[in-house]
Amino acid sequence: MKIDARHEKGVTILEPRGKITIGVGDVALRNAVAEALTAGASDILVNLEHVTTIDSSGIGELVSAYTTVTNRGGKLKLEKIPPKVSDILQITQLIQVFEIYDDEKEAVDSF
Amino acid sequence: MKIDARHEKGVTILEPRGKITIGVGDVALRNAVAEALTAGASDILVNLEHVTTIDSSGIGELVSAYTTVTNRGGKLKLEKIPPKVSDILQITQLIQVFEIYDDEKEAVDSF
Amino acid sequence: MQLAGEDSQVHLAVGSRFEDIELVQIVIAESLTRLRLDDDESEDIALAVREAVANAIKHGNRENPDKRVEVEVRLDGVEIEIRVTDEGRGFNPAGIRDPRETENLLRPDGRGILFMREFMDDIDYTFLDEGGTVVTLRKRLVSCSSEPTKEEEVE
Amino acid sequence: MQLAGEDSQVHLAVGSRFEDIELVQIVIAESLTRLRLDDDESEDIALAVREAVANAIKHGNRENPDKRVEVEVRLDGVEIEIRVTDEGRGFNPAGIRDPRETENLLRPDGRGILFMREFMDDIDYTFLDEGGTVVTLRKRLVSCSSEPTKEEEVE
Ligand SMILES: Nc1ncnc2c1ncn2[C@@H]1O[C@H](COP(=O)(O)OP(=O)(O)O)[C@@H](O)[C@H]1O
Ligand SMILES: Nc1ncnc2c1ncn2[C@@H]1O[C@H](COP(=O)(O)OP(=O)(O)O)[C@@H](O)[C@H]1O
Repeated sequence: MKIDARHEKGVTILEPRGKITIGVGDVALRNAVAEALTAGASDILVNLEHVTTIDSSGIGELVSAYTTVTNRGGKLKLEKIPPKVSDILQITQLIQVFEIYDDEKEAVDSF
Repeated sequence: MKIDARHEKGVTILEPRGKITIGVGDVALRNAVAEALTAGASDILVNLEHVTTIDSSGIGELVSAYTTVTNRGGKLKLEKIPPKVSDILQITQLIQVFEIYDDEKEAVDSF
Repeated sequence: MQLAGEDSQVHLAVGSRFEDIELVQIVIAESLTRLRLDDDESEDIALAVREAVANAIKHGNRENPDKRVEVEVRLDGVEIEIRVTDEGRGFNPAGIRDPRETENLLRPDGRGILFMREFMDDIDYTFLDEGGTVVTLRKRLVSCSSEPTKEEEVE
Repeated sequence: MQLAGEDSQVHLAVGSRFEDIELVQIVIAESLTRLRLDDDESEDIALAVREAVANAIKHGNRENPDKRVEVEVRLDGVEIEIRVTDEGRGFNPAGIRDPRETENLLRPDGRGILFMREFMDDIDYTFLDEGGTVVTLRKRLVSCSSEPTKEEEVE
């Protein structure tokens, strides 16, 4: 699990790669979000394009990140979710919670 | 396990790839040698360059092939043996049995 | 309906560290490879097993590395059954809250059992008298044919 | 000399088909990955286990797929011990001929135990009263340090 961060018009884009799963990827995601917040980010876009597996712990970390960012007055949105992640967001009904984009420009402009 | 066969100056060169191990690769090697003999080959050079693993069954098949070819008046030699195969031929003292070459031209000319 | 040639049982016991989940995943993946399931079906099974083993480690064995998690995989031509056993004190499945209820949506946890239910046909909990929880996951296999096709036989 | 953080035990039981050897190999490889052994050391161990499991399937269980082969892997910071158990009737290890003798050199078989001996530090046979052969393979690990280096800790 490796998470790249880049910036686009004031939005911090986090790009996890590989597995966001219990014990490894979930912690990495938490740390990446915490780091972004410490660096002053308030608008965060998580690109899930390169995520191969996500489990309930990984989904839990996404939810926690969402809550943390929202409570601080920022926004956390998702982009480019693979079909399996989409299924999981449907199943968990988190599809109602997250704003999700396919197009990055559109996503960035929405903040 | 996949075995290519080619011909060079009357010598049949067999090139197993992958594992020559019990239940799969050993059978493939036996079949490839049998096919070469049926096709009239008498001089066979086995290129071990692309063999990743060989176990005692695989070594056993090499020995059987050697015996079969020799009994029919042909020759079976080896070329390009990886370090691990070399260790194993030392350990088993089969290094005394097989003629082994690094250079293919030299190997082919030796028949 | 069991075809002798396809029957297979694998039993694996590991410690209770999260890295042990990866070992289980690898064994599951290798076992499923033989069945030639489509990727989607294999992924679903692997994910359900991941959740079951994570719960066994986290809630059952409370991450005590000396406690064991056992995983049994039974395959026949038509169904896969995976049993995951821990050494914990169990819980009341009826007491589990639905993570899809509005008031639970923003909780970070509580979705593992939902995943198992959704990705398998059937899940079932048993609590052992001597202590320990067994969760049994079952799935009928649609994409794997129980008999090889002509083409495969030739191969 | 056991370091708690490095202790690990894995137990695997499979059927008696040659393809089950690959499952064992995958579990061994994954277990060894955690130890960061050098490739050569890992290959040696994997090859010895391959021979032990092949013998269990071939000679012990006579390829009866309903008979089980059990593989136990015990790791501590300094040694790996692998035990392979079959359900067969055993044999007399003292009666095994040396495959390196001139008269045996051209035999196609009889080299598995030699491989185990050469690639491990120590191998040992036990025959169970209730039937079954256990071969225990041991190797002291040289390339893996039992404590992470400074650099690894930082990672
Ligand atoms: N093997 C188990 N042993 C004990 N309790 C368990 C076990 N599996 C699940 N539970 C209980 O069920 C609850 C819900 O589990 P789950 O849906 O997987 O979500 P989570 O693990 O995120 O809490 C857990 O919080 C735990 O209390
Ligand atoms: N697990 C076992 N159960 C019964 N007999 C065994 C077992 N392992 C080895 N043997 C006996 O020892 C002999 C030598 O084994 P080995 O050196 O591995 O060579 P190979 O398997 O090629 O014969 C075998 O032929 C068999 O008679």
